[in-house]
Amino acid sequence: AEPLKVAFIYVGPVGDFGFTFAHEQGRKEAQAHFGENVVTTYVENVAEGPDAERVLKNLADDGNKLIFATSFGFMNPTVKVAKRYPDVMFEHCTGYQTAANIATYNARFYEGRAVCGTIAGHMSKTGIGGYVASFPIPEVVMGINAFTLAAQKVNPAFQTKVVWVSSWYDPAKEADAAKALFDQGADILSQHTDSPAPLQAAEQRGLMAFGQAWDMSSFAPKAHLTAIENHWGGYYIERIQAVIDGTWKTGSVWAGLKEDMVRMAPWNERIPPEVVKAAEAMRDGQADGSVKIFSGPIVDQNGTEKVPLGSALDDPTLLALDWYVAGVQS
Amino acid sequence: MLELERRKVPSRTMIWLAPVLAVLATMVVGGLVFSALGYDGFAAVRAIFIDPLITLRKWQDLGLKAAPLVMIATGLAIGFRANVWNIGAEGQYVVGGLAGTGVALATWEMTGWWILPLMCIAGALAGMAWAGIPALLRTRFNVNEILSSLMLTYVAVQLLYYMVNGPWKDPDGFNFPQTRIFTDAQMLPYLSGIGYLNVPLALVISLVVWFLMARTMLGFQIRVVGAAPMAARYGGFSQRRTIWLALLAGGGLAGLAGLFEAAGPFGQMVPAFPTGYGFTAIIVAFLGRLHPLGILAAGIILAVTYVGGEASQSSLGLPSAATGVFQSMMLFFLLAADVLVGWRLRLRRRVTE
Amino acid sequence: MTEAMAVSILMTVIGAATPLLLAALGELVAEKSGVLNLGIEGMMLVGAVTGFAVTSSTGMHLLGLLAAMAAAVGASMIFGVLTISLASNQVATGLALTIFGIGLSSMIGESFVGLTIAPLGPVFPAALAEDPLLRLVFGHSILVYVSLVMTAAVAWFLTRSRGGLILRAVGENDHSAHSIGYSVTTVRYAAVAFGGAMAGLAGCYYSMVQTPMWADELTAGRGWIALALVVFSAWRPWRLLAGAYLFGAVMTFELHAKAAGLNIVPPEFLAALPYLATILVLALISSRRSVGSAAPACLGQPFRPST
Amino acid sequence: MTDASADRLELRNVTKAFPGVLANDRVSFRVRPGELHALLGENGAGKSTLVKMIYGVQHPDDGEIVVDGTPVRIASPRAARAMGIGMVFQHFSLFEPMTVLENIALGLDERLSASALEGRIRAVLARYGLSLDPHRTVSTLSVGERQRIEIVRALLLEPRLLIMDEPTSVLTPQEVAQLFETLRALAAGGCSVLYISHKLHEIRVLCDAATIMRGGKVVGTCVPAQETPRSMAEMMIGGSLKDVRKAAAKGFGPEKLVVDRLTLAGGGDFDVALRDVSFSVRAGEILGIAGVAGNGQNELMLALSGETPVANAGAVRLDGAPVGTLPIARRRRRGLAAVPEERNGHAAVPGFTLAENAVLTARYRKGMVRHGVILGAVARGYAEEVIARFGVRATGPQAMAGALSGGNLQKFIMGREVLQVPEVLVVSQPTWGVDAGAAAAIHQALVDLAARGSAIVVVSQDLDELLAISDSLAVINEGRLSPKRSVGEISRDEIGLLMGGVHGEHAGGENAAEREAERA
Ligand SMILES: Nc1ncnc2c1ncn2[C@@H]1O[C@H](COP(=O)(O)OP(=O)(O)OP(=O)(O)O)[C@@H](O)[C@H]1O
Ligand SMILES: Nc1ncnc2c1ncn2[C@@H]1O[C@H](COP(=O)(O)OP(=O)(O)OP(=O)(O)O)[C@@H](O)[C@H]1O
Ligand SMILES: [Mg+2]
Ligand SMILES: [Mg+2]
Repeated sequence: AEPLKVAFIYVGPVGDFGFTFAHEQGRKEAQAHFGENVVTTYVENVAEGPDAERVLKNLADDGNKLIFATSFGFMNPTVKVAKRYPDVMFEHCTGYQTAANIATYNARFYEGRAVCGTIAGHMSKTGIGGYVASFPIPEVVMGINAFTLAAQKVNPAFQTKVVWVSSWYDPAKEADAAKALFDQGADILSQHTDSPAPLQAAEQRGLMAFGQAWDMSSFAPKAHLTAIENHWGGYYIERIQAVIDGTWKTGSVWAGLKEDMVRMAPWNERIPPEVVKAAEAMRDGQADGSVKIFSGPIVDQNGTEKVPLGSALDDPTLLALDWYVAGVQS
Repeated sequence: MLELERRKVPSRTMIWLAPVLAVLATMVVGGLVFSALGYDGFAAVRAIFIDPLITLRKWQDLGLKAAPLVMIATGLAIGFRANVWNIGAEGQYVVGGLAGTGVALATWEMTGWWILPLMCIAGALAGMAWAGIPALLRTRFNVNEILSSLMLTYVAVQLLYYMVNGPWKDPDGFNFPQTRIFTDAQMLPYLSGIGYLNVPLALVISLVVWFLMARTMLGFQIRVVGAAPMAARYGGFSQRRTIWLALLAGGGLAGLAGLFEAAGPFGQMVPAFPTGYGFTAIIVAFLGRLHPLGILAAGIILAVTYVGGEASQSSLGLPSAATGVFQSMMLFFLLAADVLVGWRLRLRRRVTE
Repeated sequence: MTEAMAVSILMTVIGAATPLLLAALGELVAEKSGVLNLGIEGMMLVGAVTGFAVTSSTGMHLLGLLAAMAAAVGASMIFGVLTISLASNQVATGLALTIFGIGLSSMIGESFVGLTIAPLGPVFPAALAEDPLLRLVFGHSILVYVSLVMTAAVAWFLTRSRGGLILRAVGENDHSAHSIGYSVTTVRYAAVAFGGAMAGLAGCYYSMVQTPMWADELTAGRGWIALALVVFSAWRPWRLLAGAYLFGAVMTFELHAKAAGLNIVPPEFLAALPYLATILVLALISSRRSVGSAAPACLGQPFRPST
Repeated sequence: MTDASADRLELRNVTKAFPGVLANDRVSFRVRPGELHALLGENGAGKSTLVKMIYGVQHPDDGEIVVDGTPVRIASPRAARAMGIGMVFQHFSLFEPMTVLENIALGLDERLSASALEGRIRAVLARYGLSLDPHRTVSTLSVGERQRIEIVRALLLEPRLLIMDEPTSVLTPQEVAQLFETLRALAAGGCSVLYISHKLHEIRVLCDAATIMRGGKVVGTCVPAQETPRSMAEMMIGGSLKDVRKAAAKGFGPEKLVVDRLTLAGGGDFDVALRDVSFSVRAGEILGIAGVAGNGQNELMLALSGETPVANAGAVRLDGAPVGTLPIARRRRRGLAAVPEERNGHAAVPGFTLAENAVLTARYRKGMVRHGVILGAVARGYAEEVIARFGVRATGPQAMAGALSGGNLQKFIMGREVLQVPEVLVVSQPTWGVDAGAAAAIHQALVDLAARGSAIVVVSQDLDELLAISDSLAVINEGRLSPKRSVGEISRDEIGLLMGGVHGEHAGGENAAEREAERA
């Protein structure tokens, strides 16, 4: 039989070693899994907007039966194109609009952030964590909050200082932002931007940091404590198989540690065993559902109680999060 | 030895032939270079330069991509003709789109034929206002417009981020930084088989600007100021006014192009709105040798390379950077071939040695 | 604020300023000879990727720096042949060079993504730089010292040396320089090549010192700021130094203000601040003294001698 | 090595072609040591091209250059200087923002310290009785001073052959006299001088021998002292020269242009503005304004034409109406036309066709624009008319202005203004660098225009020109205009003194004092 054609469109270059890179690893994993039965292709550096719409349309025209659109900004183009190609299946990453032939998928990165927060709470001497952030979208806000909440469980006085660099990718600025955070007392760094530059800054200062989207330890062997890895390969294999089997259905997947869509990179040797234990407890607790990081009581920056004791934030609220927990300085 | 020799009068043939030579040279040299790099170079050339043109269903894509480029480049060329170097069209494009969005959000849930025209006016005026800052700085404070217009581009982008993250964030959008989707009354009409209305409009604008530049006092004034500023003053044309005119024309068209994109293909305002059209349009303007009709052709050529470049990624595994390399190579060759307009190659023997 | 913290902030400022200074010094010399090269960003990227690739392959930083300069000079020569020998429009050619540099560096760098090298560290032994204040003097990479020495060298060259006199003459009145026997073409090629070499070094600052890695568009638009600095400095090397450090300070201030939680203004405004500041300073400088007289008279003009 | 009896310079069949022009066609002649040798010829005859080859700026296609009896190849100006050849260019080769010292250093191949160089400069200045401040910036210097830089630059080389390409077109009679003394002193010391000028009476008093060129060829030689300017001019053009025909003086009409206490604050480095300039011109009158370049002529031209309107409307009146504040286009519509001295890039756009250049100034009076649209046919028609009536040598109205020779372009520009029959015409340097034939045609056109009742102001540094065509004369110096005098009443000497800043009752500022000191 004709091999099934599957396409991916990426917002960045496959060489960003961050978000797009992780998707590309997923694609390669799927390709290796299916071998000759499936042909996967990708288009990188696609601008969100009309360019994405055109690329999606052309990929559909070229006979691709399943198309993964891997950036939030591809949402509206995907919706438009999907209307015109009812027999092509679309998978949109990080969005919220579905249709008969559009499914959405996303990872609970915040679960990983909570693991990082646990480590930070233990390891930080100053009790100040730095956070190099891109844009205040719910995804990023969620991560900052999860990180802070987890750290505060260890060290209630823990503070997170955030620098917005207004870019997903500007290595020099990310590095300088990291240095500014260190200068203001942070000794451990988390980032929600795509380059390894903040890690390198931490390495040069002899401080600590967490990697983003992929194991970045090669850039900072000492500073890199762990990283939140985005592991898309399993999902891609599953969905491609569903198309082959004719069982593909729309839906919304928001998977995390449990489904192995989020993984923690190997622990750095410098993390003491008891901290590793705490981190693993946080990781495994979230995976089996016994730990929910967004459970009350949660107080926001202004002192207002947002989540009372005994309840937790539900997914719809999380996905539209726009406030910070107490202890975040943004 | 081979020498360049100035022609008494610029060659009319070469004016048309040089771009053709440049494109051909790009195909040949590009093919060779990419083959040497281990890609299938000539298949790449075919995919990038030829396939989009001979694939009927891709014509609409070309129009979509070419229309904003042509509009912006046409406006910029007016300025370049007057020696006014507005390289901040990207910023003017962004604020044009923003102003139109502002009108769209203010007229939310209203209907009426007047909404879209109002958005267009707002877009053009905003682009003009943004370009008016370099004009003011240049005429009042003697600030180089290359730098001021460029710096303002970064400012415009931050303004966009601020608006979509703050006041204009879609209340039903899960806090994602984007505005509401425009209603039908706020959208550019879609002509089936052609594309959004901006495609035919870009064509009309080219023709109008061509007429203005070639046949009217307005165009004459701009050309004189660019060619000989002293003669312009002597002819009774104010340089100051021309600088304003040139920047406003460029800004207005870029702003309008921005609005057309917002109210057309985008249908809303998003952080990814700045797509680099404002910078690519500079290349288009030069490739079209600052002539509105040439720009029309150049806009299509650039659109071809974009569309072809995307296709070659999935078909040949060429990296997206290849498109930029091909485009710049084409411009290099054009600039080199341009010499032949004013100069001729001739074999010259040295008698006294 | 502790002494250590102040020093650390100053180090960040120096780090932000150095590549700008390097690139802008090269552009200043090119402009003094009458050539406006808008391709700084492209040359920086070519330099950055070459420096990283060579260092990564050979492990020798010095070789990386030299290769980066050579590669950026090569890129600048494309510009040189077009604008100097073929008298093409300098604005268009410079922009094309930037686009070319972005594309080319991305292609060269493809196989180096994800790798890292040992950063090009301080030249002086760490023992010398233990004390914070001494660190401010002895704690930098070679490129910082190069940028300072080059500022002095360029200042000396332009005002005191015969070569500088000729260079300025060529930028001021190419036809006269030609008719009294100087080769405008040679001088301009040399100036453009110098601009390329300096841009190459500036690019290395990013790929080998600041963030020892390669990633697409690593310089993220810094070349344009270097260009603005040249005008800002009114073509004077020491003023350029001041401008670069001022600019580095503004950029660092932005980040510190955010890290300190200074959120009275939206972050987007702070991000736009360096650009607004540039415009403001340009306006002040340009209007006070007529930049018209400071700018080399032939800047941007093509020249063709008649033989 | 050098043969004492040999010619200092000999050219043998030197040939140089440019596309479409044979600029030098087998040119041969000799210059003896210590000889003041003139090179004469119409515009475009090939004089500049020839001397540029001798100085190594350009290279001959064929033929031989022999210096001191040895055939040489002069690869570059540096090589020429090494052979003792110095040159002062037709167009200054100076660098405005640099000092005199730096400018001179650039022209020397030796490396000297600044102080050593300054010493040498002062020595040369003293030896030839010239004055120049080595530390001034060129942009602050007058034209005469600028030229002195070039001369000093050449003299410092102790040249054995000095080439001067049209050096006197911008000097006062007194400065010319001083230059001649310098040149004679040089010649007495054995230096040969190759001297190019269109001012034939100067050649007569200065030069020992002359070579005459036409169309790139040598067409004759003569001993200038034995010729008249007219006879030399006729040899140059190869025909007989027409005199300017002036109609018998009839009375003038009413006052057309009145300038009333026009004062302009000085801007820029060289602080010569206009101070209380007043004069009037009547219908049919030609007023000549003499003066050394840089004494306010440019400002006066701009203020009269309206290129830079003045604050006081009444300072310039046209037919009684105040027009001082009106911009140039409005003044032109009222019948005031002007021609600036620089033709390329000021009076005309080199890259435009002649028809487009007609639109530049004639669009309203000749109805070339309707509703903002240019009527191409009308513009071409007018350009054709100008070409025909003024004998402009051009391929037609679609020819590029830049492709015309300087003289022909000047004729086109004058024709463009004259055929609009302006009420008042203000022209600056109408025949600068234009050869005798074209100059005569332009002079005739001005005289004829006046005869038809227009008032004309001619600003010129060429006294002969002013004396030939003007009815009355005034002299401008440091922004002040002397009272207007009838041409018959004023002597050359008087004019020369006024140009030098001696007003009788007032001794002028620093510059004038300086100039007087030099004369003493
Ligand atoms: N650089 C050039 N390239 C091509 N043609 C030229 C160039 N310079 C001059 N010409 C041509 O040579 C002819 C004479 O030009 P030029 O300006 O030297 O005139 P000229 O006879 O010396 O007159 P004038 O002394 O009045 O300026 C013109 O036909 C012009 O087209
Ligand atoms: N670089 C050039 N390219 C083409 N033609 C040239 C060039 N230089 C001079 N010519 C042409 O060669 C001829 C001789 O010019 P040249 O300048 O030597 O004349 P000239 O006798 O010095 O005239 P003038 O009295 O105007 O100074 C002219 O026709 C001129 O147009
Ligand atoms: Mg001439
Ligand atoms: Mg000449």
